[in-house]
Amino acid sequence: MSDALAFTNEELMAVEAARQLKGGVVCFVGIGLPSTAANLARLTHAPELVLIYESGTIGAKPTVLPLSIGDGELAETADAVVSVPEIFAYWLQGGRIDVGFLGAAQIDRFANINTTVIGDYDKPKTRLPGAGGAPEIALSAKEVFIILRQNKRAFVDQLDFVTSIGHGTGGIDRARRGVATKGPTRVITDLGVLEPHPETKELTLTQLHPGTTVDQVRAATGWALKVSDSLRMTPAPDVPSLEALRALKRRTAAAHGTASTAS
Amino acid sequence: MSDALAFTNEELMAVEAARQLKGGVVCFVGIGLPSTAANLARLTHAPELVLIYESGTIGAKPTVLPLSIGDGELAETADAVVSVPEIFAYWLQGGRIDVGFLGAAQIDRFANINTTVIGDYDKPKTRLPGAGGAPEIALSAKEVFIILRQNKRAFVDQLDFVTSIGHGTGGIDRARRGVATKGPTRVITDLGVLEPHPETKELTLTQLHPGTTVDQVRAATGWALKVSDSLRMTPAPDVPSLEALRALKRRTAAAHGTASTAS
Amino acid sequence: MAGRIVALSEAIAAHVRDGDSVALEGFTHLIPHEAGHEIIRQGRRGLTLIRMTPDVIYDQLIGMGCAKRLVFSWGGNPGVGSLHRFRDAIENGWPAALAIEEYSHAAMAAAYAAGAANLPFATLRGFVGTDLPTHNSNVRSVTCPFTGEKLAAVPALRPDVSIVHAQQADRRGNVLIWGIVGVQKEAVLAARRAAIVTVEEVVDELRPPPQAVVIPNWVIAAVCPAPGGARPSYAQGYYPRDNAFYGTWDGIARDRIGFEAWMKANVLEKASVHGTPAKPHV
Amino acid sequence: MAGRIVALSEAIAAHVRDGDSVALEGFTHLIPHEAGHEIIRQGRRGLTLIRMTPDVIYDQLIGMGCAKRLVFSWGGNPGVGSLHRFRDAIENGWPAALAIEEYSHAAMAAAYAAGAANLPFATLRGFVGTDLPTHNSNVRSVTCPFTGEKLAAVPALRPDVSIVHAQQADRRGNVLIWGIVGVQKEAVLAARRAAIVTVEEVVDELRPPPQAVVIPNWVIAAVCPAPGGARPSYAQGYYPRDNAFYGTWDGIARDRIGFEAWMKANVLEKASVHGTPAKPHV
Repeated sequence: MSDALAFTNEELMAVEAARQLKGGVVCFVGIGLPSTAANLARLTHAPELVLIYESGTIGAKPTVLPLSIGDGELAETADAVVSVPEIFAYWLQGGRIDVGFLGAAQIDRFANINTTVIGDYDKPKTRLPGAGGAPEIALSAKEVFIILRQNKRAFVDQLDFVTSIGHGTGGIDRARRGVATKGPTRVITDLGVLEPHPETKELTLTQLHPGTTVDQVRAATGWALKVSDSLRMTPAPDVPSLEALRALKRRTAAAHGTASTAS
Repeated sequence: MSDALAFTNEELMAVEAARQLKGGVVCFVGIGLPSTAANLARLTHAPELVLIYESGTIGAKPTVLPLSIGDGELAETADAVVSVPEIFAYWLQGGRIDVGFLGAAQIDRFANINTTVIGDYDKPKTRLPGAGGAPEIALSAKEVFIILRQNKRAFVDQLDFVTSIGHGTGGIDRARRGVATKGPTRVITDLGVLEPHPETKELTLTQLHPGTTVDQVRAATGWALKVSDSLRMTPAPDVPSLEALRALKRRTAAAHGTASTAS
Repeated sequence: MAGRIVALSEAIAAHVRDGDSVALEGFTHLIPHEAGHEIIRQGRRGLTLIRMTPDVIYDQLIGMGCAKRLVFSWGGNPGVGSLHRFRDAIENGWPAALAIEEYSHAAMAAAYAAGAANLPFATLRGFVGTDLPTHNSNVRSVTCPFTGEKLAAVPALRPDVSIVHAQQADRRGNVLIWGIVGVQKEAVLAARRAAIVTVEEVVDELRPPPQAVVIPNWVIAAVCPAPGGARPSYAQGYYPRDNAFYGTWDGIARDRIGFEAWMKANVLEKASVHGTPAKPHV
Repeated sequence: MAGRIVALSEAIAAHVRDGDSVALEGFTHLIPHEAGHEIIRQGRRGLTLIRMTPDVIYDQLIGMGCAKRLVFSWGGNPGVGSLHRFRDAIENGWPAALAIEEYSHAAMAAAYAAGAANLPFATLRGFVGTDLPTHNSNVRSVTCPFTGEKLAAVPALRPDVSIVHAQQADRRGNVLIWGIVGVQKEAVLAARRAAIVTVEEVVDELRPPPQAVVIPNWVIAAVCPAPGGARPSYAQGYYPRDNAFYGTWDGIARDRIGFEAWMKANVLEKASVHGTPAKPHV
């Protein structure tokens, strides 16, 4: 790890996720980690990135991270504000979203997601918030990026509940169900990046963050994790990105009068 | 006929139609005769009348009669302007319209309407403009008023085409088709007023304009017209209404730079 | 009667009945907190509460025992975490069992739109591969009569009463909402019996800013002045979101006794006064 | 490429092909006349023309032989009477036979909304008791999976190309429409291949007035300056409706030879110039 500018894996995760969002892409953004990464991309290499929040803001350009999906600054800086029924019908289902950017509580080897419940649905161990926009983002966005911290509670062999489909049971299952979009193409964590195998669609470690070992990633995964033959090393965050991320977090904390919980 | 202020049957028709629109009623207004009557009502006894045009203007308060269903003054004076899909889905189909006010090219004894074609559909004698908003106004407005000039070309024994349902084949036919609204409750013409019989739903002459005879009305009707036992005489237009109507037409002609064709 | 300007306490007394289905909408922005508090103060019971994003105000309604059923698509404390009263009701049945009917946002938004349009159901491309239909028999399907494609169908939402908060009404009761407009217009139009709108202020004339929503008075049963009535949510042009309170709520709601004490002091013992409603927190 | 500002002649040449389905929308207001004239000048043939209210511009397109099929819900000269070229095509097959696919306004509006939402069909309470379904096999039904109610269904409208006229675009090609907004946003979003927007002017910054519609540049293939491009229709804030011309058109269109002479002089022999398009009438 370079000492020029030390960074945390948390920061690396945000920078690496931001790197994947190219200029001009239309991104439907979940709150929290996806929103951090997407705004970082917009504030650095991808000023033309179009951010859409499910609250109905199209082309939002917040200067601080929103704490809720409907913060006032999203509307104030948007190119257009539409109703919630319209954002889901005309814009998401309408097929206009290039990248749906999701977080998750649990994920399985086929990138199916659970944000609903831990334990039994009717007698839950932990009740999570639920679906929100995710089930249809997972279907209608042309592709899906997922960002979450990697550990065995999150990366599980068997989901307690499938909230949003990834690659279903793998292989061509998604297409077999009549879904034409690509689904999850990339899972970015604080340890590395996982991508679905081209054929089996099983998530495979394709990229390792500096300072992390494959064994550490395996230990944080609830199934026997496959590792790509051509495993790459994630480049360290470039200095401008890291500085932009830290400035964004500082502005956010100052504006919200609290340490940001949204990242 | 009083000589205090002479009037034409055309004027009487407009004033009589306006009289039926009470304050606070929400009226979905067709262009032409319905629009003339509805605006006259709004400008005289019913200032609280809510006029909705299918162009998406809610609570329009034009000072001159619109020539088209989407004149600029409708938007400028409206309480709200919405899209055309919304006006039909949320406002008409939503069940918010008290009175749908329609014109017609042909009408039959059960107040079914043709505005589509004279002669055969595929080899028409005269091609008329078509349905517009009428088929669903006829279904979703709580009741329907119809206004048209009475003659044998218009009041026919058999429609060439049913564009919009009135009472169908009469009796409970409308309800039998699953339609819960009242349908046409009143047909106002330049000769009198016809109302559906409470049971058979056949249009019956219930009101005769001054200076007109029952025989004249019969001669202008393409079926054996029934006449109510309690036939009333239409009151002559009151002077303020007549003056308001003439002023409205003068303003309209001056504004549009042409004799109004919309009445 | 339509659009009549009345005190909030009157409007809730007149329109919200025990056992009703009630939707309080507002997507992060303009959440009708004060109206929710008035429902709590008036002690309504057995409500079916409908809301896309049940958050603090629904945590309060549930914790105070007003609800028997919740229809929703995302239940949490935005930016903070769980709703402890909601979880206590679901996980432990306290203070009463809470049945849930769970959708996705896309489905609920479409269901409100269908309700506003007086259709019995909404169609969407949705729910493929999720377990939600297993637990919600109201997620069904419909087949396109042209392509044969099978799509998801959900019943239209038709709350007995819908309640939203807006920035302004004019003296005739026409309502103006700007900023994030959410699903409020649809909720108002989908109401089967009555729509109630609380407002920051009543003004002589509405001057809609860009991309605002205007709702005419004749589709609204009651307009109720309630300045600050969205706090701790925000009202664009009036006051910002009280982000700190959402964090504070996490601590208050974590504990049954602390919760009840807070509600007593900050909601039950504050009467809503027409024009100067109680502020439940500062 | 999205939202690129180009000359109208270029946009039509690039996007509108023989045999396409093309929707020119604008509900009385902002009718894209100049774009229609450019299609005529470029001699497109075999078009399926889609429009809720075919009026003068479609009379011209039909009379000049561009169309083989018309999808519509009300065809007339508003406030005047018949469209003579439309009638001549339907009644006498001149200059070419014209197939028609006829709906009601409610159905077409719902079909555009379904197209924008990428649904294959639209559902409405409609068509009960009318003869329209007898002549249009695309008016079908769908059964509510909750109530068993039978409702009308029509296929979504997905034109190959949609064309609308707007008051303004900014230099990035974002579009602003105000006044009566009609079905324009839905038409743009329903386009399968390209949406073209002609505008009164390109401005540095859009300042949306109340109840305006903003369409972001990335759903638009081409933005084309066309000042006066809606005449004889109107553009709120720019120029009024030329009511007299609609009356005049009745006389021009009544007669095939007079019609052709007028089109030659006023459309064919006027080239569209980027920024200073021909005015086909004065």
